[in-house]
Amino acid sequence: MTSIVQNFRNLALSIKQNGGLYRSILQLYRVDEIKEGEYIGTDRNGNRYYQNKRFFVGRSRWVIYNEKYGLDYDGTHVDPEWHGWLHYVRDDPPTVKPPITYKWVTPNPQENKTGTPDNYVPYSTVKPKIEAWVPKSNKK
Amino acid sequence: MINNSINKIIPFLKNSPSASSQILVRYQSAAAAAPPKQKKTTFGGLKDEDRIFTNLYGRHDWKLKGAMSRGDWYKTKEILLKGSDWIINEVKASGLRGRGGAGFPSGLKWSFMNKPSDGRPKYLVINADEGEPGTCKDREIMRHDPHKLVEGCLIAGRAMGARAAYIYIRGEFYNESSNMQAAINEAYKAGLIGKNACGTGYDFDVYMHRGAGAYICGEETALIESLEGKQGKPRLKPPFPADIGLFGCPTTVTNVETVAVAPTICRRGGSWFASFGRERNSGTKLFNISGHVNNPCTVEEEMSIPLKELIERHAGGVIGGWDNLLAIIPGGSSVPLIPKKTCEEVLMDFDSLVQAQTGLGTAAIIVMNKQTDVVKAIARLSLFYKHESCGQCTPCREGTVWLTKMMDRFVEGKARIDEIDMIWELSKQIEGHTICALGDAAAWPVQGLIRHFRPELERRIKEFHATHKGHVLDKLAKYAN
Amino acid sequence: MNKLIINSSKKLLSSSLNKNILKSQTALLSNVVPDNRIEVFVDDKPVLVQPGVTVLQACAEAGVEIPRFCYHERLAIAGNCRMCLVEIERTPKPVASCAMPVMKGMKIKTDSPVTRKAREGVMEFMLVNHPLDCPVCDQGGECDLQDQAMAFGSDRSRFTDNLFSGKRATEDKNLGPLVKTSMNRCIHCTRCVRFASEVAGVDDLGTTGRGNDMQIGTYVEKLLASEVSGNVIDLCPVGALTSKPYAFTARPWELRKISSIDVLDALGSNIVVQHRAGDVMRILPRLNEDINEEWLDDKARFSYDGLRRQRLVTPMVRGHDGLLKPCEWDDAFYAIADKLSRASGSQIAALAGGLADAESLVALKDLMNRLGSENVFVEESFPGQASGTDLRSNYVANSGITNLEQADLVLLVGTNPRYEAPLYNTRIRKSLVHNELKVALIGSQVNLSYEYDYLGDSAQILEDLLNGKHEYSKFLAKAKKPLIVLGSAALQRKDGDALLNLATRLSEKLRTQNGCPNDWRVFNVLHRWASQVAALDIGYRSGIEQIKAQKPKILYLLGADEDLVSRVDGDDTFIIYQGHHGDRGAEIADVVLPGAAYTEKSATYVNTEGRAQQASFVVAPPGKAKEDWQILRALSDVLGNPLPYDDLDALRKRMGEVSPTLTSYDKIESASFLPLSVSLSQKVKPALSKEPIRAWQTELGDFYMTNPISRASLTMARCVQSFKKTNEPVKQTQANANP
Amino acid sequence: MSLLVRNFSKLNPLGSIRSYSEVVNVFGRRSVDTQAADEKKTIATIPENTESVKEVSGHPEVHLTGRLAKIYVPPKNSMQSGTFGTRRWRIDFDNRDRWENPLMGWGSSGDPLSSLQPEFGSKEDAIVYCQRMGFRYVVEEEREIKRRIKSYGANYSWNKRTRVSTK
Repeated sequence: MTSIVQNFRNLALSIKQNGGLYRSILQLYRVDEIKEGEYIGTDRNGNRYYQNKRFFVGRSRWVIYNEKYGLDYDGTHVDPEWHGWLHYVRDDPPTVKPPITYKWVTPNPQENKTGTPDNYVPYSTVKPKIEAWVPKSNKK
Repeated sequence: MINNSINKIIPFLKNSPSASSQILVRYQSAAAAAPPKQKKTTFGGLKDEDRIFTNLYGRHDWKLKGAMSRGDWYKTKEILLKGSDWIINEVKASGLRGRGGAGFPSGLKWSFMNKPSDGRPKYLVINADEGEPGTCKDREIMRHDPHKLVEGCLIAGRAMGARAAYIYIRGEFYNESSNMQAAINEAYKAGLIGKNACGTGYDFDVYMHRGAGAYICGEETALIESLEGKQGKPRLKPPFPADIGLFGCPTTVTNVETVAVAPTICRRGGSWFASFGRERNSGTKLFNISGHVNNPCTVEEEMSIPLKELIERHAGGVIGGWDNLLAIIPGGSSVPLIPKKTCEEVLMDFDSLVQAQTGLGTAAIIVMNKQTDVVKAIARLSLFYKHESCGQCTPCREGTVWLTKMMDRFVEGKARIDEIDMIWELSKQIEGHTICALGDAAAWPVQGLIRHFRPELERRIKEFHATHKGHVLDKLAKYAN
Repeated sequence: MNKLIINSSKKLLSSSLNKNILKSQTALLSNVVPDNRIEVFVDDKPVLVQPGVTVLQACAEAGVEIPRFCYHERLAIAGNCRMCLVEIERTPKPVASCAMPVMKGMKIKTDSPVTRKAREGVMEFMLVNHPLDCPVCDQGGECDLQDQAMAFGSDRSRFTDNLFSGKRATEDKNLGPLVKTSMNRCIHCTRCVRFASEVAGVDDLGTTGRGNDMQIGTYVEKLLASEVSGNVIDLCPVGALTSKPYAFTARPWELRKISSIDVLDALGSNIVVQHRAGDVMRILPRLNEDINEEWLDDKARFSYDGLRRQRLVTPMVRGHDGLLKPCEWDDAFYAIADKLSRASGSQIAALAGGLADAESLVALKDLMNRLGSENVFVEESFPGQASGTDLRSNYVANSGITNLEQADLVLLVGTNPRYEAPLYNTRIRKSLVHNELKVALIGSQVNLSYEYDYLGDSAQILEDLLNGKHEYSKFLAKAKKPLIVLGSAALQRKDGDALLNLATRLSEKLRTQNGCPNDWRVFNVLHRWASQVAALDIGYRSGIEQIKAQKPKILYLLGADEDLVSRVDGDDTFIIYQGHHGDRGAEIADVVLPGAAYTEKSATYVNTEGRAQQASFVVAPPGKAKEDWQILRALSDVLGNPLPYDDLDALRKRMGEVSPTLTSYDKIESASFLPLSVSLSQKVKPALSKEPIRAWQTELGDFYMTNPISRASLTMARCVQSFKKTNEPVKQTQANANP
Repeated sequence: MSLLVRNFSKLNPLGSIRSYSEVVNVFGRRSVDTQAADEKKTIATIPENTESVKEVSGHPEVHLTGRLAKIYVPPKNSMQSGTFGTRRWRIDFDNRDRWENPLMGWGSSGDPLSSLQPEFGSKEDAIVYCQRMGFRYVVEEEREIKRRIKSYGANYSWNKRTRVSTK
């Protein structure tokens, strides 16, 4: 009996946290789920991170991507600093314990370019089997 | 000497499973099949008037004048005019067998050349490449009695209708070739050879060719190759030289001694020559005795003289007495050795020695008394054959090296007992599978050693293993067989 | 092709069962009366053989193969490997079957215990000093020693001595850029020595040392200076001599083997092209008794790496900046169509090169005819006066290659067959060695690898021979089966007409006056280019001067790379080059169309004796390149005048209509129009030039790089280099001697 | 009608028994065996009639009708002296394009027949096979082996050029 009540309460909390019924429906459409939780922080891309230890490990930390991504959000939008916390590698979020920054760490992490014109194309380092002719007159 | 197609006479040995049966099969040549009835029973003690080589020791003048005074070139013209058939018949009647090692009947061999001519000239080639260890008979003839050889060339050449004779002399024989050339020049000057030789209207030239010191050039076809200016590598037979020989023409290759006795046979008659020695082994022969004897010498003796008598009478006996004898190699390095027990009764002729599982070869008797390291002696012979293999055909090229390597180990005893059987089998793999007889010649001394001195080999091996515990050979023994 | 298809007939039973027996009846005895054959018994099976054959050959007749290393069917007998020992009844020891002639009633035992023991023993001796490096040996997988050790060797090793003294080690020899040596593996069979001295005619190889120290080598380090040196690689039964360009690139079992023909000279040698995943890895000869026997010359064998270099892989069009730019097929075709639409038929000409196949030649000629042009030419010119190219017997080697072995006199005019057609030369040499052939030569005094009578280098000699004034005429008159071989290089001269005229008349005179057999042909032309006979068959004309005089607006080069036309000749000419290599032709072209090389298309070539043969598709043409006839067909489509064939079969049908000889594969149509040709030629009296007749190639260095493929080959370049290096000092001293 | 023809051909004594048709993969080379006593043994019989089996052969249609089979006797491999491979009639199909696999660099082919090299005891067997499978075919006739009569003595002949000069 209490669980039903609890569920309703949680639902109401979620709706409230997401900013009302309309926004909650939008959120549901965007990420298929609305959850209530503790707001932990925002990374440099504007993604918001939440935690609710009521959920089982693996579902207890999540990210709501910045709305600028629309439906094209991607795992690589998560900031590397937050990646560790989000995947339970670290206990403390970067807001509590900032990660050590090394010289070699890039200040501007790139998102995954697969599927875009900028995507990475592997190239062969092997000499071509057929050596094509280059006209002598072109070499000038 | 390994010339004169040894392989025609000495049969191939069947590869039988056990050593004893191999011995039985061995040397079952046609010649040894049924011993003929003997007229004489005692041999030896050749009288001085029956000697053919009367200047063997160089005590007299070797030049033409001296030679004529000893009866050479006497009535040569008459002999020549009697024609080739007569000469060949005389030689056949004399029962002369080739003195180069194989003992092929000379009359028969010469008659092979008497085929009708097809336009090609015929040649007589004298094998004076005397390289067999222990042998020193031809050089004595050429140095001290060269006219015997020149006259023999003419008579033998006439018998086979040869246009010219080539004397292929071993390069190391400098004095011999000098004397020989001098004799040839004298004979030319006297009109004995050359155009209208001896006034018979028969043209006959004699050339000398010095070899370059390869033992294999004593094999008849290798000798022909060498004469032609090519590497001295034996040819296969057939075709035999009597068909395709020197420069592609019919050729007979004979040993110096065989040719040198021909004039005397023709003068004194074949039956005189046949009166010496046992049936089918007739004549006189130059024996070379070397090694552990008091008086090493080359001596002309009657065939079939008992080996013991020959050594006692002419060589002054074995050093340390007959009882100190260990073994004898009776026919030059390429025949198997015989132990003392056999030496006591064996007669020095073709058939008797074949019965004793060895051969007359060039009748070069190498005497070894008990101070000899017999294994090392045979290992040294293996090394000799390894060094002299021409490298043309596989079993000899690879086999002689293998034999040498193993024999070297046997000297120290660094081997396994079962390797004695293996080297026996290896020698069988070489023997009879090669182009010429050098493969056989390399195999036989090793076979002789194993046949008669196996206990000695085993003793050394056991001794070595006793002093070298944990040698790599022990580990190998696990995998052996 | 239709002729070759045999419908299933009912007389079937014989061949499957009696194949070997039938073989034996035809093989040795084709031209011999069968009566004098003798009977021998191979493993108790009676066989009838010709007297004088060897025991080994008799066993082959009986279908029993004797193992061998030193014996080779085409080389002299050596008898030194001893692997072929067999037991013969009533002989005391096993005999070497390769050298032993058969005798009547001989009982040969090829599988008796004695024979087997002998083989096993010999095999053990072979292996005792043979390194165990099969895994890294290029011969591995196609090694006679491997195979025969498996079949006849012992099942265990007894090489205890290897622990103490090891195996024999021999220094490797440097034989030049083609033959790699690994002399540790040598089993001293001397096949290479015999090949070099008998077939190649160079006494470069030999043995030194004796016994176990015997080595095969060149005495002093030198290049194995022969144009057929690659064959020692095939001959070597072990991996002692292997191919240097092929070294460590492939194993034989990985390779796919496609039968094809060689087009780098005019003989059409049969080859097997071996490829792996679309790469030609090596080229080997394929046995064809009528052409190349078992041999292949070095250019054909080793220039395959040229197929991978300097290739045209994409169409190109010359842009406004004067540079050739890669483009798509459509762009190239439209550029051509644009130009063609503005030219009339007479302003278009086509020039075909030496490697063009008959299919594309037909397609090109058809296309040209549709465009209204009759100007189709071949690069290699052929005299056109009198009957010229109208009569086939004027321009082929009428007597064929095999008849060299029956000839008794060969007169070579203006040719050096040793480098123009090496295997033709080995055939002459074979006949010279075995049949006492006489050879005479008019032209440059070159080294033909055999002795010949040198008559001089003046063209006048030919006329003197015809008139009987020359002292050599008496030998010609005596010859029962003479041959006259006219080199096509000589026909490039200004007085080519006169030479052809004289040679045909002399041939006809000899044929009629010497009492030759009826089917004996005397006159032969030895061509240098694989395409020439097909081009002349199809109706291509010669005459580069004509093109130059015409100054056509559009010139279509089909693989024409011999520098005969240049930009200077027609500055405003639009040149289209279709071919497979970026060579001299592509350099001057305005449009380049990438075609296929001879390993990349199924194509017909006609060799110098008039024999049509097919090269096979082995690997795909690289990049955007296409088969040549397809390019022409596509171009005709763009021009709105499509050629009437959509596939190879239809095209070959058309070829058969043009000239039936093009599709009667592997047959020589005997042409006997020479009398007619002679009667026609008597009307023409062209003047002989005073210039001496020179050979196209006089030394080995000239031989290697003669066509786009071999010019692109690094291996061939290395050959030329090492040849120059070897001969430099010699040339210098000669130059000093004759300033 | 077809049934009738089939029965008729079964009555034909020549046609009913065919010798073997053995399919050997190119990689499945046999070991060296010079004696080959069983060489001519019938391994399997195939009927001689022209009944088509291409429908049940499992080959894609395009590879049945579009291919040209060459029936020939393989010549001796010039690298080796053995002649075992030259004893039978073999079928080779026209070569098709091969390419390098872009991922691994292996050789690829879209040709199911590229590894098929059936061998037959006779030309006629091969023809029947092609007819039944529906392949177009070309027969390359067997070349006659020309053997020289050779003699060892020729190496040493006195007036012939066969005389050996180098060793």
